[in-house]
Amino acid sequence: MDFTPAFDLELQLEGFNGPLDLLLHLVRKQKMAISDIAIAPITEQYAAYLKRMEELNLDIAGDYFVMASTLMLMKAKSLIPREKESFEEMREELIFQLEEYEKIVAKAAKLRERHREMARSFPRSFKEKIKREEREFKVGDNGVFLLVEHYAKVVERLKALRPILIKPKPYTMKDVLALLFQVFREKRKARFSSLVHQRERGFVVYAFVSVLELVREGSLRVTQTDTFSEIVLQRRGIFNEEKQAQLIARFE
Amino acid sequence: MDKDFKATIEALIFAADAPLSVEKIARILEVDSELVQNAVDELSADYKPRGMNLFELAGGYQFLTARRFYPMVLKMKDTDRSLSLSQAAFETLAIVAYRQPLTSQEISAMRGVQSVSNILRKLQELELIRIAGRKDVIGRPMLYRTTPKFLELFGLNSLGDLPSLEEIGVNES
Amino acid sequence: MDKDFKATIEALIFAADAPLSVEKIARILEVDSELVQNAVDELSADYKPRGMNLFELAGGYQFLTARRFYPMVLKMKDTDRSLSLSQAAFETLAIVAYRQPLTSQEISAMRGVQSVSNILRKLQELELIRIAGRKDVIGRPMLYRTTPKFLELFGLNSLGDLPSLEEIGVNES
Repeated sequence: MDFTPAFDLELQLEGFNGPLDLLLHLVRKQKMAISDIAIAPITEQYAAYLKRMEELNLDIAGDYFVMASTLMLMKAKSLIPREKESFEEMREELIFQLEEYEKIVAKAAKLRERHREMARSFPRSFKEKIKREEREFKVGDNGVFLLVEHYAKVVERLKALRPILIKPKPYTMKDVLALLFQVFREKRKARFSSLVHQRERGFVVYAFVSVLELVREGSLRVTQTDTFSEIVLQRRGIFNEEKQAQLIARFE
Repeated sequence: MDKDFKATIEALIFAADAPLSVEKIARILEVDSELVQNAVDELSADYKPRGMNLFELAGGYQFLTARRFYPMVLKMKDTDRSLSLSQAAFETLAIVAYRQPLTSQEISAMRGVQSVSNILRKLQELELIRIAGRKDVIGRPMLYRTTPKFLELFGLNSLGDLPSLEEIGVNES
Repeated sequence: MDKDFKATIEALIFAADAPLSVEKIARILEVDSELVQNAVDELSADYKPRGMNLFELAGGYQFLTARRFYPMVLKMKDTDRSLSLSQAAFETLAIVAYRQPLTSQEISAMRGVQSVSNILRKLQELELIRIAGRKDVIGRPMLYRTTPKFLELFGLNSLGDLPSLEEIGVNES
């Protein structure tokens, strides 16, 4: 059989369960003992596999790239004499990780085999009803998990139901001033309450600030006969486009 | 009669979800119905003195616990205490656990239902939740909390031990 | 041995939803455990040639169909009890089984991946693992353990029955 890397890879694609699995595969292909792992060639082969996976448009998990960068860092350290100790440490760590992983794979295979064997026997599947109703509540082994799962479901459902709020565009000082200018281009007198009739609080505040500004620079005169009584606004100056632009510039 | 033949039939009846007919057994084993019927009759007699009996029900055969041992089985099931909560009750309990203290209206709103009062009563009877004061809003509705028994049953030391949504990979917002 | 005593135990094991321990039977019948153990051993031998066998699982006894009748029972049921788990899930389960209790970070590190939360969730849904408290370190991460159902589905009586590495053929260094 032809074992060019690409062909080999395509055979293996479904099989890799993570970076350690791929690494272990490469070590075995070299017929090396894990403890003899040569970092430089393994790094290159590993990178070649990742590249090939990308070429095949496989969705490669970030985990593979993390390992690739670790390997590259190790390779770099191996070339720098004063990093020798650090390199050896990393290499030992990787060897330990691979050896442990190899054991896990063996254990997983054994468990799977046992399960397959066990699955050949069937339990009694009919559930007989011999029970009294008033029984106490008991929580199964997975109680806490069920609790958080149920809560997660509620939260997810609420998220899905949450209306998308379209926030009303907030008023700008510019909008409010434009409105005041429009009113006083036509009228000499206006009641403050009519200007802000059915407007929300933000608008009222902006309008009041605008009025104060216009009073300050002599364009309006304000009269109020009593506390909380009607504020009457009277035009004194000019309300044209130029003036409006000038005032807006001041607020910006 | 071939012992293994009888044993195969025994296995089939035992594992079936519902009473198993002689014809169906005959089809599976690719033998004559009469042969199966004889084996079933023998099995039925074999099981007479035992803990389970072979019953003829709804046109088929099924193993059921022998009636005379019901009292003992009941005793066992009582010690099981394995009453499970309905989905709705579990969900309600989860909401109280994570959002306590809160009112029944708040729970209803989260579950998107009109009322949870029956479930709340049930959970109170099971001593999983309790009333823990009233909320300071109009109508002063009652507030619910989980009980120490809830913690004990779920093997938690404190409410802080409840797994967070992030821990199971769900985003809260 | 009293025939009815054996038949009662037979009925209890048959009627139970999960493997039933000798201790529990002894408690229900209010007799000595030893007596129950003897009866169970006899039952176990009695059932050897039959359609179902008595299996010792998760610290108890349970009737299951004898393995040799698998092809016939499968023909009737269409599907067996095999869990459809990925290799990654089997590896994760093996790590939990052999190293329990441990945190998800510890599992991730052993598998050389960033996260195993989806797999842990799946294993919990299948009731193969469970949350068993929190580790007393910063962040108090959750600890995972296998469940009795894991033992049951993997044909183990206790965690001590997990295959050893020598058995698997790997040298534990």
